[in-house]
Amino acid sequence: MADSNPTALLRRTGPDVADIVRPGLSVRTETGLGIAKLRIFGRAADARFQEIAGIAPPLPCREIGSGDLAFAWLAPGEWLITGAEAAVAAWVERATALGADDLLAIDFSHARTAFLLEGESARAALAAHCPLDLWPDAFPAGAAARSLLGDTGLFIARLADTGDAPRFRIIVDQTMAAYAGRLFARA
Amino acid sequence: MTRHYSALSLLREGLNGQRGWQPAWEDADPKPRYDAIVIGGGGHGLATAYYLAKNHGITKVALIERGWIGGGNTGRNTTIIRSNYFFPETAAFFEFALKLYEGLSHELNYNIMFSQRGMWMLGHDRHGMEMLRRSANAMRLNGIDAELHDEAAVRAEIPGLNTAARFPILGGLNQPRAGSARHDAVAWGYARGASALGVDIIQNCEVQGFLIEDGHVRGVETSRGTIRSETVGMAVAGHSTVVAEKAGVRLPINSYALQAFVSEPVKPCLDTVLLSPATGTYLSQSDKGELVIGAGLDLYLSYAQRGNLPWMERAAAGVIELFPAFSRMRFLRQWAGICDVVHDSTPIIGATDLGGFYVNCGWGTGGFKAIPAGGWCLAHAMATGTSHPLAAAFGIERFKTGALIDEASASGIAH
Amino acid sequence: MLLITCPHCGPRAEIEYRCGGEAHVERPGPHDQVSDQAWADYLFYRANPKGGHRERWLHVAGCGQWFNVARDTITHEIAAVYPMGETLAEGSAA
Amino acid sequence: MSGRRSEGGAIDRSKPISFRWAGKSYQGYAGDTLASALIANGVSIIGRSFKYHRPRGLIAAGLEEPNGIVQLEAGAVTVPNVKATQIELYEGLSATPVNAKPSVEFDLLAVNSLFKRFIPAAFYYKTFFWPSWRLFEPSIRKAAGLGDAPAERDPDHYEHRFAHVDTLIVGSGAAGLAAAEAAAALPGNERVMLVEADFEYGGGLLSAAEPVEGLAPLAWRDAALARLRAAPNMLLLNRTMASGFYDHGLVALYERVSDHLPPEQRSGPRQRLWKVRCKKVILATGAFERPIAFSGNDLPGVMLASAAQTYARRYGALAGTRAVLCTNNDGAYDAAFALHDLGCTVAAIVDSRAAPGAGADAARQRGIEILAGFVPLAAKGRRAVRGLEVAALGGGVRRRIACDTILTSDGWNPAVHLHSQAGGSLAYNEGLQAFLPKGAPQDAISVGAAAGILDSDTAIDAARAAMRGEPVEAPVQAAVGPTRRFADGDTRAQTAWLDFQNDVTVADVQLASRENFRSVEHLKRYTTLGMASDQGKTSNVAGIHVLSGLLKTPAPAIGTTKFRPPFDPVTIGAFAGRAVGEDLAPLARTPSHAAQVALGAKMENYGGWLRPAYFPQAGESEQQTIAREVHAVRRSAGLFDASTLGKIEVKGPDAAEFLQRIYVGGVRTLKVGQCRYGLMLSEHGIVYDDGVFARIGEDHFLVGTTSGHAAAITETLHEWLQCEWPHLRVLVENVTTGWAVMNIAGPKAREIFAAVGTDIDLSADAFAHMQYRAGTVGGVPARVQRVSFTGELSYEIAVPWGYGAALWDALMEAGQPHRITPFGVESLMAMRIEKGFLHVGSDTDGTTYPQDLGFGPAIAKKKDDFVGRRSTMRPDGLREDRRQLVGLEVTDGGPPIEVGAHVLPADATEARGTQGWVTSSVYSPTLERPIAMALVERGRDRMGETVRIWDLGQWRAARIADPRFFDPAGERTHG
Ligand SMILES: Cc1cc2nc3c(=O)[nH]c(=O)nc-3n(C[C@H](O)[C@H](O)[C@H](O)COP(=O)(O)OP(=O)(O)OC[C@H]3O[C@@H](n4cnc5c(N)ncnc54)[C@H](O)[C@@H]3O)c2cc1C
Ligand SMILES: NC(=O)c1ccc[n+]([C@@H]2O[C@H](COP(=O)([O-])OP(=O)(O)OC[C@H]3O[C@@H](n4cnc5c(N)ncnc54)[C@H](O)[C@@H]3O)[C@@H](O)[C@H]2O)c1
Ligand SMILES: Cc1cc2nc3c(=O)[nH]c(=O)nc-3n(C[C@H](O)[C@H](O)[C@H](O)COP(=O)(O)O)c2cc1C
Ligand SMILES: [Zn+2]
Repeated sequence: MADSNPTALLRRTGPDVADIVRPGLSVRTETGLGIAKLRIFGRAADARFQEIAGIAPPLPCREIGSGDLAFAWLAPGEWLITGAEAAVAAWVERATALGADDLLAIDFSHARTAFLLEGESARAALAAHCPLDLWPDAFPAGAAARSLLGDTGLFIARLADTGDAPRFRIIVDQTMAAYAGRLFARA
Repeated sequence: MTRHYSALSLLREGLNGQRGWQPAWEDADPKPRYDAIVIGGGGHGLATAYYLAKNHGITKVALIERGWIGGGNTGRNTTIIRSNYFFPETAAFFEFALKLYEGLSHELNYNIMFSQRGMWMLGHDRHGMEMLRRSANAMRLNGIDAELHDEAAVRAEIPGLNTAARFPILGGLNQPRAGSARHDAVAWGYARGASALGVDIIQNCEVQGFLIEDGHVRGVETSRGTIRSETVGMAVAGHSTVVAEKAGVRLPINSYALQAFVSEPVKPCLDTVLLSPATGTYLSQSDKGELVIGAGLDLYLSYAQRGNLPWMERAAAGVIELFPAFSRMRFLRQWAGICDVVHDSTPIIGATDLGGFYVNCGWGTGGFKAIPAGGWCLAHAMATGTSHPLAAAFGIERFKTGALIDEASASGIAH
Repeated sequence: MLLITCPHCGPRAEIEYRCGGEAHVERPGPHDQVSDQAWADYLFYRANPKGGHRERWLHVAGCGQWFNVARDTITHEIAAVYPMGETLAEGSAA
Repeated sequence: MSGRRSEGGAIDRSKPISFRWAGKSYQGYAGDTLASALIANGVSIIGRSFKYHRPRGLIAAGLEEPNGIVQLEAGAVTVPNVKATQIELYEGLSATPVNAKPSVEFDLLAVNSLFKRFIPAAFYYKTFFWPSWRLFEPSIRKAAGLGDAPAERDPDHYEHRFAHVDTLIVGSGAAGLAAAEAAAALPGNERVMLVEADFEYGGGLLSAAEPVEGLAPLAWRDAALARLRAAPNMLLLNRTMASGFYDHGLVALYERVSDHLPPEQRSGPRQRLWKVRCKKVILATGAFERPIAFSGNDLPGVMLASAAQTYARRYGALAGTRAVLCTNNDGAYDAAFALHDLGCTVAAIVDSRAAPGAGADAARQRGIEILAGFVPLAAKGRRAVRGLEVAALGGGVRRRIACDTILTSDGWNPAVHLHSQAGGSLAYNEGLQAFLPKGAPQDAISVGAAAGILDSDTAIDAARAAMRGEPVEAPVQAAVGPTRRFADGDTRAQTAWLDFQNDVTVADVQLASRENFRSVEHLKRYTTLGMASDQGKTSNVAGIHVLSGLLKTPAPAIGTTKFRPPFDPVTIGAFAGRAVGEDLAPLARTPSHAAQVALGAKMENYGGWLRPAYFPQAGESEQQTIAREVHAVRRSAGLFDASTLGKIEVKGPDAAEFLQRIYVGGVRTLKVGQCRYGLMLSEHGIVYDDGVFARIGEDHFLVGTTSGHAAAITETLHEWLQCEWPHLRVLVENVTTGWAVMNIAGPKAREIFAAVGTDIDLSADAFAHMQYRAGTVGGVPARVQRVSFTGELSYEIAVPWGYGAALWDALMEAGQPHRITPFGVESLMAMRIEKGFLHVGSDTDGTTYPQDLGFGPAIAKKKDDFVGRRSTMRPDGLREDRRQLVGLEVTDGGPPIEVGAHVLPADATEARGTQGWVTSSVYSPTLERPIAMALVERGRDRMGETVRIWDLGQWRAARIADPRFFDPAGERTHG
């Protein structure tokens, strides 16, 4: 992972998972991707989201882009924010600086590992371990969900296709990155 | 007609074309009144009927079974018999059951094939080994055989076992006298014994209601009419709350489906019963050659005796973790039974708030091994109106006082 | 393996969920005024019906939300799914 | 001689394949099964029966085959109990028979057959228990079982695949293909899947001769397949069996991906388990033919008519040269014709019907004699069929016909297995004498032979109609004639087989009925009828018919036994899929993992994490290592990776109120920047978890949990919030794996910490024990708690996970001058025992209340309710003789007492009863003596009392003591 903090004396390391590139499937770790979560409680959460993010929240099970960032619905009052690490960190800082007691913004960039999966076999590679229906019409570009990847949880979003082939971003807990890597290596 | 079973009688019947055998038990039609009624023709109900007649001389007994005897959990369990219990109350009770099992083939003149090939509880980490030691000591202090072995001994005793696995095996607790028995034979043997002593075994008869007067039971309503008695015992496992509710008695029981599997039969490849706490898998090999494998409970209420796929996957993974070579063997059949689960996994045996109504339930996933003692103690309660000393701690009050006998906790599971 | 429709995420496989047992069980209190029996009822005594049952489920691997389900314990048919904090209207199935 | 004669069929004669059977070499062709190749090579005895070891040949051509059970290959890739009819021939294949020693030709245990009459069904219940079962069991076990379990690690891997379809069609016979085509054309059917267990699509079409919709059967099939392959919404899979129909439309498919290839050509997964969620399922699973029971019907050479037909037409192989067909229906005539076409003599057709149907005329035209109103009585021969004795159904006339092959057909049983698994019920059809599917459970519709429609064109029409939503009508025609029933006591019943694999005869059913095993489920269990690896596909209904005759009860009133998954056996490996080896419950690693391994750590599995137990140096024992590590911490400094500790953020205006309801102790009064020890109970009052929590803002807490417990506690907190206290305004997030935590402990901890560089004031006054500070460490954001599980001056420094490894390195480097020593979990345990600190899970179990640990007074002080409080107040919680956590001093001069040893009173003379047990124990390096903790009855009242300790036969002595063995005042911690 890239070092996002220039003043850091400590060197940053990330999970060591080899990329997989073969016909029909590529699985690469997305270094430098910032990942954060916004939580707001109460019935007015969506309205508050709009105030804070400046955009209407994504519909359930969808992800929308705004500027450099993507906002994905995770649960009522819960969103995942992804984008360049610095941008995500800045966004979290701004949200936190509001000092509001009804929200919690947490940077999960260190806690999670993201993979980009592309290729005609991407769906099959996922279907080996993930119970979601990832068929194109059930899970179109812009869809996002949390589910399982074998024994661990995953977040998955379908990004814009590359050519004819689908492209997915999946995010797992960083302690399970090696496991996820092993699963895909076999797919 | 041949009634007694022996090699000699088989020989004689062989010459006679096997034509002289008596029915193993007689089917009876319900009579209007009995001295005692036992609801449920599983192992516990049948044993209760047998001991009512045998131990207490009460022979005017109706054993009422909704379907066919032995068709409940008694006919669908993984048949593990052990008394490696932790608390003195449970240890004494299950040891009594095991001792009765040791003599049961002779007692009933019916080969129940109690195969005392031992039972191993595996230790997968330091803490697991400490808990096994704690159990081994408790067992021996309760007068029960127990041996604690290290990894090398386990490996030597159980060929093919993979001790250097994801869940490594550091050692194991063996109860040499534990084992397994032919489940059906236990039901049929007790039925035959009870029937010979005069008990009416009434199949295809469902209890649908109770006759109650002055806070005392007076009989039961069944799909085959009213049957009267002042003493009614119930041993219906997963259906305990359903039946007891008809008597106005509430029980702290949840009914969950427990699954089991058998593989195709193969030549002897596993000589003992094995339980691996880390994978939640237990397995043994039956005399016929199948691997008999148990899984966990689907933790949502179920009265459907259906198998479920996730448990099949987990059990398979557990088997391969222990025996990587078994990966190429094949599952032949998958089924489930409805277990009567109580919070502390200790049975409830004894009287209820309804006079004359006694229960035997709460066996959860482990009541096969208890059948002789469960029947013995329910019969005692029904015949004498008092709790048998061995079952004294198994009353329903414990859920109010908090005096639970939590065996699951004794295996180190803190919740 | 059941297929349960999360009110937020839609139909998902059983392995994504955890069942939390009977729904609408009230926690008695305050603690110093609850009888042993009332507490035992709360901890241990459940309807455990053969047939229609209302229970709560957690979408652990999905949205992390609890919700209520009306399910038949014999057929596993799901008659209704409804949010936490609501009760099922009388007369609806299960 | 029998063997391969013809042209045609579905084998490729241009591709010969050599294989080995029972040690001998043979040749077959691509497209053969092992079974068809053996038949083509004239091999008639393929196995020995389970119980009597009678020689047996193949009776079927599909997965219902009960006799042809083989051991495929040897060594690591061996598979026991495979049916020869399911093995696709590949170059170099090698298989051997099972259950026959030394060979199928000469089997020693065949002596059992001589004693047959003494060992009927279930004889073992009646004997072998005098004097003891133990004496007989070993030899019985050896005789039982079929093949040999593999003994080596499986070199293959297996895969899973989830799928979601609109329509799944199971079976690719005429009905399945027609249904699939109709389904693919249905609007809204975006995803249609057709699976076929066989490697060839076509089912019955592969062995049919009659035109199908005017085309030759294979031509019709090829055209249909071509159209299906062209459909964009269609997925076709052969070698894929629907093995189970579960709840809510879930069907399990078992795909054999590479089993059919020569081993050296295999790659990828061996097999794949599909988990398919279906909106609609079409069951076009065909039907199984019923054999006829007559004396000697298990002799090699007796075969199902349809099987002989399949061997002849699909594989061009003849089972014999002179055949007799015994039937009670028209359909089977085609089998005789199939053999006849290949040049086999058909000596006669024995038809139980007085007036056989249209087939009889066709037969006569071929010059085949028809014996109408006749039934088979007994097959003649010892190891092969030599002839057949037949009789008029009513008795009287008998005839003996010379033959080497007997084809039998007693009608057909629709394959209702999956329908039944789906929850469907069955209706008995008198015309077919069989059970048919009733209704469409889970929207699963049976079509074709599976619905009792045995004629292709009708099946096709009905399948298409079903896809239009029209009901599938069961046929009403009286399709089968009578079957001869055995009188109770007829000695021929003893050699009339029903269940071939389990050696169950008609006489066994009679015996069971005599002994009152009359429920069909009792019959199954008593005789084992239908329990073999074919699960009674050929025997169940036949058995029911026998019972029906005996009890004079109609078959529908007897009913069937329960159908269960899998439809046909499925490998354990396929079910496990990827969940093997390190991918079973994958372990998490800490940030310093690589550094720790490099330092020689002994890594062990602690609750889902791979962590160091300790860091042995060359020649050190475990105890020596622990002593060295403990000394280092107590004398200078040690480093411990504590990243596994759970960290949960709890934020919101009601955060303090919420935690006040969760923790045993008070929360509200805690000041910002302060930490407190917290104990959590389950609602049952049982000690559930503990940890330090910090107030990091007025409305913001950081809750610490034990390692491996963070997810569960987070889930519990959510449950309370969502289900019980939804009005509380609180947010909960598990951030455990976002923060690496390095614990630097020991008198030099402060100096080393400072050397790494931090903007936090570390002076004792500014940052006291049990305080929390946020700042930077090494230039990165940090959260630091001054807490101690070792009893020394100690900081837990949390930095974003990615910096964890570097922080470890930095602390190690900064600690060089002080000889900083990394320590492991076991050394930490030693130190906390010296301090008498509780370790939940070791010193507690599922029976431990907080008062047992000395929290009684704290609880008494707290006014508010908290989770589990009420449970601790029940009479059992108030018992005076509860087991309480105390220290133990070893007084016998021996080594440490083992954890798990039990505590008995000082005056105990025999090893009976217990007063508690040892929960933690160690040789204290600091105190240089063994110490322990224990849960002991009334322990706190018995300080100083001597007790006896019992451990696996050994007696030890100890004294009950205050568990705070070392630095009881905690001066070092505060330093
Ligand atoms: C898969 C599985 C594996 C198991 N493994 C083991 C094991 O290895 N070791 C072990 O010790 N235990 C095991 N058990 C538990 C054990 O099988 C049961 O605890 C035990 O068989 C219970 O016996 P029972 O006589 O109480 O109940 P059952 O055998 O279930 O008998 C109860 C009977 O009551 C009848 N009944 C119900 N309602 C009525 C009514 N209204 N009227 C009349 N009759 C009624 C039922 O039809 C049934 O026949 C296992 C259970 C399962 C399901
Ligand atoms: N002689 C008769 O009277 C008679 C008897 C039975 C069938 N038939 C035939 O019945 C036909 C009707 O065709 P049909 O399609 O109903 O039956 P079919 O027997 O032609 O096809 C059934 C197919 O389903 C497959 N199958 C079965 N269970 C499966 C499972 N669980 N998973 C995957 N595949 C599975 C089988 O391998 C087979 O290929 C006609 O072609 C006719 O020839 C005739
Ligand atoms: C110990 C044991 C061994 C079994 N062995 C076999 C077996 O060899 N073959 C078989 O078909 N079923 C076997 N079964 C399963 C039964 O066929 C049956 O599925 C089970 O008793 C549940 O009954 P049900 O399926 O009729 O509901 C076995 C069951 C048990 C309990
Ligand atoms: Zn959801």
